[in-house]
Amino acid sequence: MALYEGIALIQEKQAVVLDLGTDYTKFGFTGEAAPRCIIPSEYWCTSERRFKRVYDYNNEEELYDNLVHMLHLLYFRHVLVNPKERKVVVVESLLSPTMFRETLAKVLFLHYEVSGVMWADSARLCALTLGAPVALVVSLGARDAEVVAVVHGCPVLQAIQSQPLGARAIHDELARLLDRDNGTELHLPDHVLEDIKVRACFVPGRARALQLAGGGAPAARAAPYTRAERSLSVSGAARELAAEPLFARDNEMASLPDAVLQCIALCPIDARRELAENVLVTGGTAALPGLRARLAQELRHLVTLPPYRDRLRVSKFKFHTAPAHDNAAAWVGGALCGAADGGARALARDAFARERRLADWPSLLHTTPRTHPHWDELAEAEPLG
Amino acid sequence: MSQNIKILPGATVCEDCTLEGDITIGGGTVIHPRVTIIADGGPIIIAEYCIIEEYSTIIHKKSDKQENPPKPLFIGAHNVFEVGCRLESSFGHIGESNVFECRSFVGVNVKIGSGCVIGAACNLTVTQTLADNTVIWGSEHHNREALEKQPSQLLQLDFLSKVMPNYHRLRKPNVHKRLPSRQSQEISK
Amino acid sequence: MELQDTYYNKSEYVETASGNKVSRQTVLCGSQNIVLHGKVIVQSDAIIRGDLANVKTGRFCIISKGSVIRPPFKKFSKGVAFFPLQMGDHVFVGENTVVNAAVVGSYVYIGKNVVIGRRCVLKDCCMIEDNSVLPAETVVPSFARYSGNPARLITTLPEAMPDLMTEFTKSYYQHFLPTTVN
Amino acid sequence: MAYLTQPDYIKYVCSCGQLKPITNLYFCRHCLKIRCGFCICHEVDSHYCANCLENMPSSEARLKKNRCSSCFDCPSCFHTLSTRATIAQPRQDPAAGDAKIENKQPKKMYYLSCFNCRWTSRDVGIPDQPVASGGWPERTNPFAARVNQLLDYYKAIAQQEKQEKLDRERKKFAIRGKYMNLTDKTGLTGAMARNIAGLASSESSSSAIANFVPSQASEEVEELPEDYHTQEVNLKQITSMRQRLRAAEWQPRSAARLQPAARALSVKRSQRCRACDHNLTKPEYNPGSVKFKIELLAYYHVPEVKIISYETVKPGETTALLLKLTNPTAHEMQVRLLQPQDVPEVEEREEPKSIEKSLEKSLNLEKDSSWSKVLQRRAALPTACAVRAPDAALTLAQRDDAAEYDDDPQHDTSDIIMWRKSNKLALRLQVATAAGAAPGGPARAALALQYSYRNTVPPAAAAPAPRDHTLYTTLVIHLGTVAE
Repeated sequence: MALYEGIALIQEKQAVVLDLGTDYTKFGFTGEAAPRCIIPSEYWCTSERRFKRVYDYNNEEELYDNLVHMLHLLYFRHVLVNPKERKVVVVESLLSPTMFRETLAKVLFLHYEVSGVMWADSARLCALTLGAPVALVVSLGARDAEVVAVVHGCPVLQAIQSQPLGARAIHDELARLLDRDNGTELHLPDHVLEDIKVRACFVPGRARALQLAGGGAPAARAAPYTRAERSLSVSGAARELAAEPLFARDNEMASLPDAVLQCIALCPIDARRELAENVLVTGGTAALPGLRARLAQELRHLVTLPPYRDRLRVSKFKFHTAPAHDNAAAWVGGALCGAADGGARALARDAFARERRLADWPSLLHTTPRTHPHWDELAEAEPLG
Repeated sequence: MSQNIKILPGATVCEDCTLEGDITIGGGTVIHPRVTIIADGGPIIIAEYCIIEEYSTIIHKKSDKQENPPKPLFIGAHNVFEVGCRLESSFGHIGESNVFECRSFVGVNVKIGSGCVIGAACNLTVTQTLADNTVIWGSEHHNREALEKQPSQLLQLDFLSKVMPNYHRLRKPNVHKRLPSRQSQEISK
Repeated sequence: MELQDTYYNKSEYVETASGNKVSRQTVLCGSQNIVLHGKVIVQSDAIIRGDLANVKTGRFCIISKGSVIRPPFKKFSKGVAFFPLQMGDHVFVGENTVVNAAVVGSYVYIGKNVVIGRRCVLKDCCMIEDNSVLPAETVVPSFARYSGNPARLITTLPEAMPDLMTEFTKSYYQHFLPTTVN
Repeated sequence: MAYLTQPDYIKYVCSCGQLKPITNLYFCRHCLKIRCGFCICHEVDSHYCANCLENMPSSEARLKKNRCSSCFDCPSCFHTLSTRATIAQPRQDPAAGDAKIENKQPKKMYYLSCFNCRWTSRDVGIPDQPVASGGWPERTNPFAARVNQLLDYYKAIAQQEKQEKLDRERKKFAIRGKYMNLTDKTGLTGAMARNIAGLASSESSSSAIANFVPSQASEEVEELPEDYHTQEVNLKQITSMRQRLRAAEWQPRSAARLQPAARALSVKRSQRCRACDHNLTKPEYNPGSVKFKIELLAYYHVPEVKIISYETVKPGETTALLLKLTNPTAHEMQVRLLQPQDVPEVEEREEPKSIEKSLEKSLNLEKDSSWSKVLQRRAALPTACAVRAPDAALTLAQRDDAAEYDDDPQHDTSDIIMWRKSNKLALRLQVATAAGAAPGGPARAALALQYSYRNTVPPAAAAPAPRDHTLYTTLVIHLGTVAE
């Protein structure tokens, strides 16, 4: 039996793993240790004669077109395989909008005729790269920071935290600081801000951040930065403080460490200590030098303050290192997941053609147990097709 | 304007060029046709073994705070000015072994060291100083530091100075003693 | 949109027996080394450096104003050699463009203000957009549309590119007319 | 060519509802419909390297991860690297002292160099190679070992789980959780979760499971050095995002760790009509060739319409429009201008299906109609401007390559035909613009064409299909903006 299975696995075309991020798309084959390509989520739009971002859409039709073009680019320019009759593992956020998922499903199944799609949430995939039973996944994306507790392969849905504390928040702050320090409105485009962030910025430790806030610390070294249209100086403050919005606390307790602690607080009481001792910080923004260390310091400090001091009683925080680069951890999880069961769990095309609906956790249709009396009532009310 | 063009022996200067003002062209330098060199704000001294290709323009612009006597624009040895490049630098000194690639532009406020490469179609207008061995390329003006100076074009110069006289009318060298080229070496050191 | 007529001063242009129309305001160095294969237009202030090495163009090529066609050199351990520059049929070279390529295939469109670096190879049916820069030794494959500095593949060209270029260069030639007055 | 340098003045309506210039459209001779890149199926035909133009068999390409074995890209600016030769002086190494007697022959050594940004393989300390073709050091993914461990582990679990399931079925003992939970939906099942949890796993026979060590969390987090903020920053030494992502497996932060990257291959694509599965284009195998084995382009089959000139459109007025029609086929063509609403619905004329066809369709149910319903869109046709189409059949001669040398166009006496030249025809038309057209908005007019088309596909032996067809196409003409 096992041998037979093996042959079947070989004959099955190697599936692809798609992680369509807001800024960057990761794409490659299952079973490999790194994506084949990490490219900006944009394509050359011939009619508008510019690069168009996949996430710039006003309606479903536009999104459909964006996705078709983006996938064309990925399949035919980067991984060079036929999409037809090949399975796909889609890495998505648990909070991915339904319209986006459904449109992506349509594009994959109907436009590219893939044979199956396996929908997997990024938090659990990140946990998969660790092999640890419990993990608190802090993923810092382009737009949002999401904190999801994964306990024994199951995300704790009621504890999910999401705050707009991703790369965008840093870019905005960086732009503000640069404008301030150069004395003009620079209107730097996004890719320039990203470049400055990536090459010059870092996150100072908590002690230094406090000193800086108190005004009693010498500024960091400035870095000259010359571009085609202007030359500007990236001041020490801009280098150090760009990521501060992630840690800025206010009454709403919406900072990144707060989100982490609140997530733990909302989890079952017996899992809390485990979670605090199994933190995984991933996402492209996590690669900012010093960010992890700062988060650790902030967590250790905050947990000693109310309200967390009384509610959590967590003393230790331990951190994992994923066997992948920060921006590709979820993708590697997808590659593992897709390779492990050979795509047996994927949603097949004929199933989708029949149902025309994706399973989703907020949908009662998919979370109501089959034996629940509602089903009978529903069947009586209107027979489902 | 005083026309005072000094061409040293060994230089190959095509006749189909616009040379205006006080210009000195060092030995071994090759100037292709349709080159424009205008010494408006002071003399231009081009050291030896430079290549100046078609449609390149070197202008020493008059500036408001003109010194008296006007400071010369000195262009070091082994510089290559490729087709259609423009140089307006007024810093008085360009190092040696630089490459100004096709259609590049170096504005008045740019100071250039030695061994630099100004990439094709790069417009350097922003005030800046290029350290030695800086390479600039692309519309975004990416830059990096090269490991070593750009290799010299002596072999190409050799070929050009042999071939060009067969096809072009040339301006005759009119200075027969070597100009103090030691000065160039001192500055570049 | 149909191409509009382009008029030229009759006294400025020389028309050869094979239909080449060459402006008198050009610099054709080493003209014995330049072969224009017929119905080629060379507009004013273009420079073709036949003195460095042979330059050959195919039929229906258009060399626009101010462009420089220049055979590339390569350094060897024993010296420098300039390579002949070959251009196929139905090639358009835009204004103020510098072509240092080794080979330009047929049905190639090169926009204006473009720099084609030394020893580039442009295969048949490709397009370099305006203001692009191809670094030295780039190979541009067929049906590729390059743009930017440094130029990158941005998209592909329609399969009918040979016909489109043929039509374009032919109608350009047909619409390139001497001014009727004088 | 004007198609590539100008905006698209004339767009045709594809059978899927998209508006595209004629150069981007295909014509399926079997369905007799216009198709576009959006509604056809693309397939990878052959792999080749766009730099050295060598073909690579797809099996080899898969093995080499779609990378060329001889070409490298610059890790700094992504331009192709060139191999350069130098003569290495046999160095007298004083430290080596009495080392072996080297042959004093100068040796040719090779290194890689970028002509764009002047990066060389020496910049990052890669030693020169004695052979031109490579031997460049290959790096492995630093995470590969761990990822493989994880892979073995999860595969073993999946295997075990399958075995358990079989066992369970054999025992006719269906334990199905009361609640279908998330783990069921997307991958991890109970058994897997149990294993991860370290709960009593049913006799783990596999060594991969037994020997697996989960990732260990640590309290230590790598901190920046205390004096990080006072350290000198040289942005030239830090890689940009694009440079990092180009080497997705390594993502170096320091420019000193950039390595030449093997060049990614390109593919030639063939395209296929989705409705009938016939090829629309199929390129030749040779990477340098620009020829096609199959090339069913709309440009070769559908009458081409071009604007010669037009008057600026004004609200409530009638303006002139000069169009040129070209017959690209080798047969005479009858063309009639229509209003778009006069085009008969094509869908209604569903041809009677052959038994095999319908059988085939019933076999793969999900294939035939599902996609088209999603892709099918109605093109929004403009109504503000209308082309006054005279009701006259126009005859377009067939394409004749020899005729192009007849230079003088024949001037027709007809009031709408301006001139006629071989397979081309210039028309003088009127555009009526509604009084309510918003000034400053785009002036667009729709026009439909009815044309006769002779199908040259050898008909199937069984059913002698009619060779002459009457086809319709709709196009949208862009006439700048509406004037004040």
